[in-house]
Amino acid sequence: MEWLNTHLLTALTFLPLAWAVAGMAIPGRFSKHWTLAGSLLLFAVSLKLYYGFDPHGAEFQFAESVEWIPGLGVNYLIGMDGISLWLILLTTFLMPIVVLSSYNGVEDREKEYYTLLMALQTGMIGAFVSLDSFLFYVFWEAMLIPMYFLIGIWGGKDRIYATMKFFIFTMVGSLLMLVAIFFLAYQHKMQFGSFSTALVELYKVRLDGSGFLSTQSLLFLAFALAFAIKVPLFPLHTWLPDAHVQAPTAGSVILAGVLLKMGGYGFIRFAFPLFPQAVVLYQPTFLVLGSVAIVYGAWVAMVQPDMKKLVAYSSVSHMGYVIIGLFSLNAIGSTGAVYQMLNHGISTPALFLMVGMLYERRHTKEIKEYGGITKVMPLFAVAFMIATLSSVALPGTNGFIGEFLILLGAWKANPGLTVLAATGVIFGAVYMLWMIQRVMFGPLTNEANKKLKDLSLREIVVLAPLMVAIFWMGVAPNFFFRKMETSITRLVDRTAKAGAVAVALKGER
Amino acid sequence: MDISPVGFYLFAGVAIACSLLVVFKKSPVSSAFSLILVFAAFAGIYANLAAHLVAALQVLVYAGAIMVLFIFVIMLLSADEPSFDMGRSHPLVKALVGFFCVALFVMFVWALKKSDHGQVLVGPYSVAAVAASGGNSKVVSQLMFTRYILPFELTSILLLAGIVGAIALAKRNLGKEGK
Amino acid sequence: MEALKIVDPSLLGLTSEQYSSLGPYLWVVGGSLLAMIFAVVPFIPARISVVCIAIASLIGAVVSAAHQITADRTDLFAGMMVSDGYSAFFNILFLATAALSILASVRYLEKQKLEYPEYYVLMLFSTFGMMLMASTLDLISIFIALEIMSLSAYVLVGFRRNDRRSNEAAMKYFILGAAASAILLYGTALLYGSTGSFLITDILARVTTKPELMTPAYHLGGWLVIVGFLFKVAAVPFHMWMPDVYEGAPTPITGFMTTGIKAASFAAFVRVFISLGYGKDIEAAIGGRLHDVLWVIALITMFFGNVIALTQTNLKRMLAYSSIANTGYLLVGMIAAPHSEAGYAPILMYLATYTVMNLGAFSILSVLSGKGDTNLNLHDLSGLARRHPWLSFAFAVFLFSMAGIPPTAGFASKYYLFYSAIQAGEIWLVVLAVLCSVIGVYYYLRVIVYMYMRENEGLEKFAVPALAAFSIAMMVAMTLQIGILPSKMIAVTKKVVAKL
Amino acid sequence: MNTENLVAPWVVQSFCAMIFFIGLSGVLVRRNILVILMCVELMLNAVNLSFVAYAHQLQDMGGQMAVFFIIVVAAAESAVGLGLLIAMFRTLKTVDTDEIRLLKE
Amino acid sequence: MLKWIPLLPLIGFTINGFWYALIQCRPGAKKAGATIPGLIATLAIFGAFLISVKTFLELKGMPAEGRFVEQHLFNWIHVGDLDLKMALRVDSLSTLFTLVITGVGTLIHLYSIGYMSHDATPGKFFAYLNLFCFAMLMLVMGSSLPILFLGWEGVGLCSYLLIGYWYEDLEKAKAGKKAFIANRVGDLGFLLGMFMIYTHFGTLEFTKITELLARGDFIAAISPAAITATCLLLFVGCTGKSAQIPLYVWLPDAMAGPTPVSALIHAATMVTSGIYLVSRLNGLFSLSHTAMMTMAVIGGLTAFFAATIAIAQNDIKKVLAYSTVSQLGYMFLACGVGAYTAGVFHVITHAFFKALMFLGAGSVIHGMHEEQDILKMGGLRLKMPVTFVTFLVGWVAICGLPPFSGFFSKDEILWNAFASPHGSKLLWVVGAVTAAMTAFYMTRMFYLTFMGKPRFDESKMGGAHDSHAAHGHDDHAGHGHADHGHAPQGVHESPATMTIPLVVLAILSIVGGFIGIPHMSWLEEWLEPVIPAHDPATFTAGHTTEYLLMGVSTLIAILSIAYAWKTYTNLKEASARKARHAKLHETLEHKWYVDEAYESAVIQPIYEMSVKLWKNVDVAVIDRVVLGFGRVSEWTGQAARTAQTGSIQVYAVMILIGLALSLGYLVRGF
Repeated sequence: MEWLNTHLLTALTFLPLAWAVAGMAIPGRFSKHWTLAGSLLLFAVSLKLYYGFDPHGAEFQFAESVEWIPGLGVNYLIGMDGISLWLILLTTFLMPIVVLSSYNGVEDREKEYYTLLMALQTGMIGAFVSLDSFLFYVFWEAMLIPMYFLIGIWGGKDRIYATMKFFIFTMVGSLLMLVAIFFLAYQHKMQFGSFSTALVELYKVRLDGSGFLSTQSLLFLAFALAFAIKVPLFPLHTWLPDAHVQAPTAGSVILAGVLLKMGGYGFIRFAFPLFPQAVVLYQPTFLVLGSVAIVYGAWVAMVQPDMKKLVAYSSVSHMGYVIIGLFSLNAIGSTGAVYQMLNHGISTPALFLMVGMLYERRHTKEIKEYGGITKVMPLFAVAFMIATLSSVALPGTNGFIGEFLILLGAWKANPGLTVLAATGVIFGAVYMLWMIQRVMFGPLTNEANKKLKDLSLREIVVLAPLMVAIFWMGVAPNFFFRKMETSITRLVDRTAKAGAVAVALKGER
Repeated sequence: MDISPVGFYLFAGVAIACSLLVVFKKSPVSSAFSLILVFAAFAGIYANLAAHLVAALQVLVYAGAIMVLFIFVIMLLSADEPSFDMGRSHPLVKALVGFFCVALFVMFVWALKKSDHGQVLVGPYSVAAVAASGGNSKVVSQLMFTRYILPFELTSILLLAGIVGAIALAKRNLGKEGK
Repeated sequence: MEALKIVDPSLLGLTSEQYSSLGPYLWVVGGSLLAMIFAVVPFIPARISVVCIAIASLIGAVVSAAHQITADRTDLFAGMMVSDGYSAFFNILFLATAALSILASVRYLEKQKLEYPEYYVLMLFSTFGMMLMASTLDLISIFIALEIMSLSAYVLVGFRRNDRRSNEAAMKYFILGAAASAILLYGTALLYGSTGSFLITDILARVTTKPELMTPAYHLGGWLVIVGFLFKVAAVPFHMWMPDVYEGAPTPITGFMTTGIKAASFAAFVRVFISLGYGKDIEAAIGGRLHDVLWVIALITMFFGNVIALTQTNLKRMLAYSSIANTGYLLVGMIAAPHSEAGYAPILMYLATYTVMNLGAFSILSVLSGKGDTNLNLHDLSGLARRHPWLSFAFAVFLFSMAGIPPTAGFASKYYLFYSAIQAGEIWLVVLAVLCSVIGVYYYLRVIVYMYMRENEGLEKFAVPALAAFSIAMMVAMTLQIGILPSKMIAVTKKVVAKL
Repeated sequence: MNTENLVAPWVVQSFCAMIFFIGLSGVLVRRNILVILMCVELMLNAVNLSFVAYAHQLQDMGGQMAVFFIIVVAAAESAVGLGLLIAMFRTLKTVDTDEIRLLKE
Repeated sequence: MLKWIPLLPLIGFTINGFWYALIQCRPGAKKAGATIPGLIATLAIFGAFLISVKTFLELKGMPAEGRFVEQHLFNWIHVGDLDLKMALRVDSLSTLFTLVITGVGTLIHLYSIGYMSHDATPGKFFAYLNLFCFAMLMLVMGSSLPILFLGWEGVGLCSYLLIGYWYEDLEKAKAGKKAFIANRVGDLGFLLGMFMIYTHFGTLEFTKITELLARGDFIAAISPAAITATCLLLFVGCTGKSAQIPLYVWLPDAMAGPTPVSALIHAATMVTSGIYLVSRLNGLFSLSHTAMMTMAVIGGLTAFFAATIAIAQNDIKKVLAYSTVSQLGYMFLACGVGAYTAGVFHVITHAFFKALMFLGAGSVIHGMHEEQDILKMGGLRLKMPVTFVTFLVGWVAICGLPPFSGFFSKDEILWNAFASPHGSKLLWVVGAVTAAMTAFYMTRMFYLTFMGKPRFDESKMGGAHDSHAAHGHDDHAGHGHADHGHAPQGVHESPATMTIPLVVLAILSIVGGFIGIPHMSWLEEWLEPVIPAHDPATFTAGHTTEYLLMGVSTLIAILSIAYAWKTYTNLKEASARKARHAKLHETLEHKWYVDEAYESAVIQPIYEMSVKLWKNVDVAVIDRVVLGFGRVSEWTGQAARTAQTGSIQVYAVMILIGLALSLGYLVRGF
């Protein structure tokens, strides 16, 4: 047990993988229970992380450092701060729900399915804890493989096109990031004599950030491309709807719940502190892209015939908020952005789970197939309504806190754009309520819908924690802010100050 | 550097003519015979350059052994019907080959001419010294078994491999075929 | 003129320590000779005895080669041959390749009705040729070693005598190989003419002391030698022969060729390239033009290798083009090596991991290929995962490794290579290389798609031979081990290259 | 010894280059594999001559040693080459390179 | 003690909510009656009422300037320099509103027990009703703008849920959606207004804002344009919530909800939140004259415009809806001219008589078995005496006849419109004309419903009426009380639980006016700390004109009542006149085609735009570019692949060319 205290993060990262490998020996029928137990155990362990983390302590806590590849100056350096704490908790919180939700959703090759889910978890947690950019890249890529198989094998009709597109899209971005990491390590050698890809070391590297195409800006763009694809930011988002529509329920829940946060996390952990001047230089561009993403995502979501695609485009819109929050470069905006990432990680999975439940009953995701199912599934309707309210950012739910802070932060940065972004509030209501009206309300016309059963106990247990989280995060956000605020402000202020100073210098030069 | 010009230009002329014949003659047999003439011309030049052992080897091994093998194979495969197949090759291929071979040749000649700058390096084995220490063959054989022992041993392995390979390919029935 | 004192007594005998350093070569040659003898012994079935002798000799050679890595450098045969870390590293690589190829081909030959002992003898000869290429320092000896390797390879490619495709492949390989060897030889002649010696160490010494030796003829000779090697490793303008030969040859031989012969050619290429004197400042070599030409060749090799592979449905041809693409990445390493701190170590590491990956893939293909080695197409693989989960898992690991996805060796070595290339300032080349490798990711993953995500109307069920399964499992373990803990391999390659 | 009418070394080398390129063009143009093999021999001979000429110019025996080994290699090569040719002839009944186009694209 | 006022309805909501969700809607559950959930809900709101009365009395005892009670609940959001506390604050203004909300709310809850007795899921209805009260109380008792916003959107949600309560009828669901989205458009303005305040004032707490407003130097620092922009943005929020000109379209459709909902939400409480906001920040608004002027003009216009439509409506609830829009217009007119007290006064009186009339209409509809078209009613004074009398009081109050509350509040507004420094004569004229029209259409409705001969056939109605086809207007097919089909009993007076609230509200409508009699109004003196009273010196006219105007407005009311009474005595003559100017009547009936205009001007283009965006940008441009790379590499692959012809010649030539080109390039470097 003593080892567990000192190496908590390593245990947290590799426990799921070990658990999955151990699960190999179990016959297929029991693997789902085994995986559920594993994910619950992991959640318990991650709670230990919450209590151990002291927001006012060192910048990175539970840090561990082991030499991995001395030749390249890469070492196994992991640690966590306020931001990664909550993202890890989100991952371990969602996983049991995902496993429980795919209990009777998956029939063939169950063992591989659950092994891949646990491997995916290792990849995700690893990415959130790694403080060495090379290690981050390794987990970032390793995460793709399980998701690739999850979508590819258990996906919908043309799953192969979707999964290939998903893989190649992310791969292109991340490879350029890797080149940028190497260049940074090389600069570190030039300036400090030794190779190192550790994040804290790379902070010290001074790069010429004068123009739009200066080295620092190019490096920033390489990082930003990788994270923008992952967010997904407006022009690079077309992989998301395909991936979501074809992915199995569990796949799209994890994809929406955690994988999209990787982009945002990447920005605030890597891109901001490493390239402050470039961030300040490119702030207006990303604010514009974020606002456009919000409106564009909402408008296109409105006209989607397929429920999953609608929710997918709503993710594009929500993550647009995260981008403007991050790029407002002030404490309120960034904290709102990180909080919005958590909200999105609660409300969108809830929506996907419910669409999945409908799919399990009627094997179709087309909106026109449904209508007036509140009569036969009232409890489902209540749950769906709560998830919609959270996604529409009604005060009292978690969505409002995130969006309110983001818009407030963005208003300080650029009032004009914030008006455009704020219209997202309206369009968000339009597409969600229109979908609810066509699916939930209205007369019960379709014969098949008459026989639909309401939520089973298992399904209630799946949705309950999410519903509670929606209200808890809406009413008592301070519980969450307390732990993450110091980390965010530390990162964002450093970026804003360094960036502003440089820009000012350039200005008067 | 005393190559008697007369001897050299004579043999060179013969060699060039015959090698052109090798390429442009219709039937392979005539190509083979013109090749033997080329080898003979080369042997002459070698002798002119005081490399007597090599000249002898040229005649014995090249002209004697390898060309005999060629003619034997030509007869074996009765591949001698006068199919002047060069005609059938694609005109573009011929044009390209012609152009690029000439271009490369010009480049080579330019480079060789440019780098012909007299005696920068001179080794000990001048013609006179070689004659003094017992003639070309003696010197070559002594060197063969002292300094160049490694290539010598390797060629033995090479020939062994060649033999095994040739048998494996050409022997009519290699053990029980498909047992 | 008094008689020249030619006979130098020190050259005649071999000290005991020189003998031990010749250990690996003697094992292999002894093994091949013994194999030939046992091939004709009447009572013992040649099939078993020859294989056992071959494997035994390879293992003996590996053991003795392992000592060499740590032993310091010993010169043999008047400097013509050297036994240092570099040659020991490559010897182990070639011996491992030969051993694993033999393991893969035992059951294969039985299936294809080709059980002639000559197969293993020629394999040993070819390995011997490779080992020499890595350790000789004299241009003529390199040429002879090259010929030993190639002759055996020509015969092995044409080993299925009554199959038109195999003959055609062998003939194509022979003719173009012969022409390329002639070009290499002519380059050697020009180098000899300019510097007066065959020993690459002497050439380097003389060229560095008297730079005016670098006459146009010298550069011409140097470039012809480089072209000779570029042909052997199938860089793009000189690559045309490779896909046809790979498709025609028996699958284990293709595996043997794509790993062994490419590694041997690169081993010799590196030694010669250093000795040509261009290494010091590659940008300024031949008026700065050599760097540009190599840059362009590396780029088109990567690009066309990946792009054509995209269109292939025949697995062997696809892997051939992927091998061309990998040559492209290695050429990037070659360009970057002179100026990067890690030097040629990344190339060695890349060759090692490349060998493991490809050998594994080809062993699986030999297991998969049916009677008469019908050309193996993508849709033959569909649904393989359902019937052979472990085999398809192994194949998936190799494919992910070739695509350069993190937890595998392919990733570690490819990005160690790009890492050192960036240090050498070749940033834009690395960016282009990375984009080409994305194309690569597509067609590697397409195979996985067929295996895992398509319904299974592919090959019918077949037994996976034990020997092949063992070798594949070992290679999978190596791929993952190097992928996860590459530091040991990097350290070895760095130590080996330091004394180059 | 009148030096001026001696043969300049680059002339000899150019002669070798010419023979070499004639051999090379022969390999490229001719379709009969036998003739191709002969042309390869021709190329190797050109290289031999270049070696001997340089040996003579440098007063060094290395060149001649090299020629000796090259002749051996040429012999082994043609042995294997003709072996391949026979094996091919047995199945394809032709020596024309145009017939062997089975493996393409 | 303060926190119990909103907390009680919340508890009511949770009890009813969970009871409904977990028990009633399980598949096999038996149908729950309306009384138990009704009682729980009513008790909850009644408790809140008692506490707010206690608070009111407590405040009365306090000195004028310290007249507020605060209670800090917990720290809501603490990020960077933003520190929001979840705190309740009741001062003289908000206590009035709490009293109105809880008071009228209790009456309406009581009324709903009867009204919803035949409904299938009463638990859900009462849960939503309580949730609404909680949100409304939070709105008025919040100590800072975000908490107000919390209540603001909360009531928006409840109105959405309650309007679409009978969700099986698609029209009703659509009306709910329309309401929510219209509110959301307004909320956007409100949100941006809040940001402006935060950036300029650095805080969102009301107390701090009023302090800063008092400091002259601080105000001078902020540019007037910024202040006007903030006020206008906040006003956009109000138009959304209180249904003013651009965003009023949702209120008439909101009549799709059950009548008590219309009464509580769309008459008494929610729609008045706009006025509460404006009067709470009256300091800010009075700083910018242009904002005040726009508010006044829009208020006036809405009043006049809604009145014209009300005249042509035949559905009893639609008439009342448009009259509410018109009265709200009046209130904003009052605030626009600086008479916030008058606005609040009118809110209170309006709450009484409009709730009364809605409940009256509800009992008429209930009695007439879901019949809502006044043309098919008539002569109900005999059948439903109590409803008749109480409705009479409401009618008289709204027309503004002297002793009733409507007269005092409306007159106060007209007087201020006429005489206040911000007001103008034109505004008074508009107000007066609208008053005339109000009297006309109210009399028309009253007469057609209660007076004259009954125009319906009693026998057809009764038990079987739930199966009659959905004719014309929306009906309540949803809440079938099929199980206990009773014998066809004709039009009947509503049960006691429904009539008692009517009587109470009638009394309040009569008495309500006396709290704000001009020149000695208790209300003005009570709201002094929150809304500084006008010093009469700035008025443009003296007392005499005030009384004169009072007389004029009463006269107008009487004349238009008489005129309406005369026209509608004989229906044939009324329909003849209607035929004469049919086209005008027809447009009025179709609400000036505003809905159709919105549909074609805003909703349709956005829909087509998004289809185009999706099809062209997403599918055509981005995807094609992305797949383009794939296709280009595929194409080059094919091209390069065909170069592999298989013949040795070509391969050898390629080597030659490679060699030649490279040497050609290198030679120059030798």
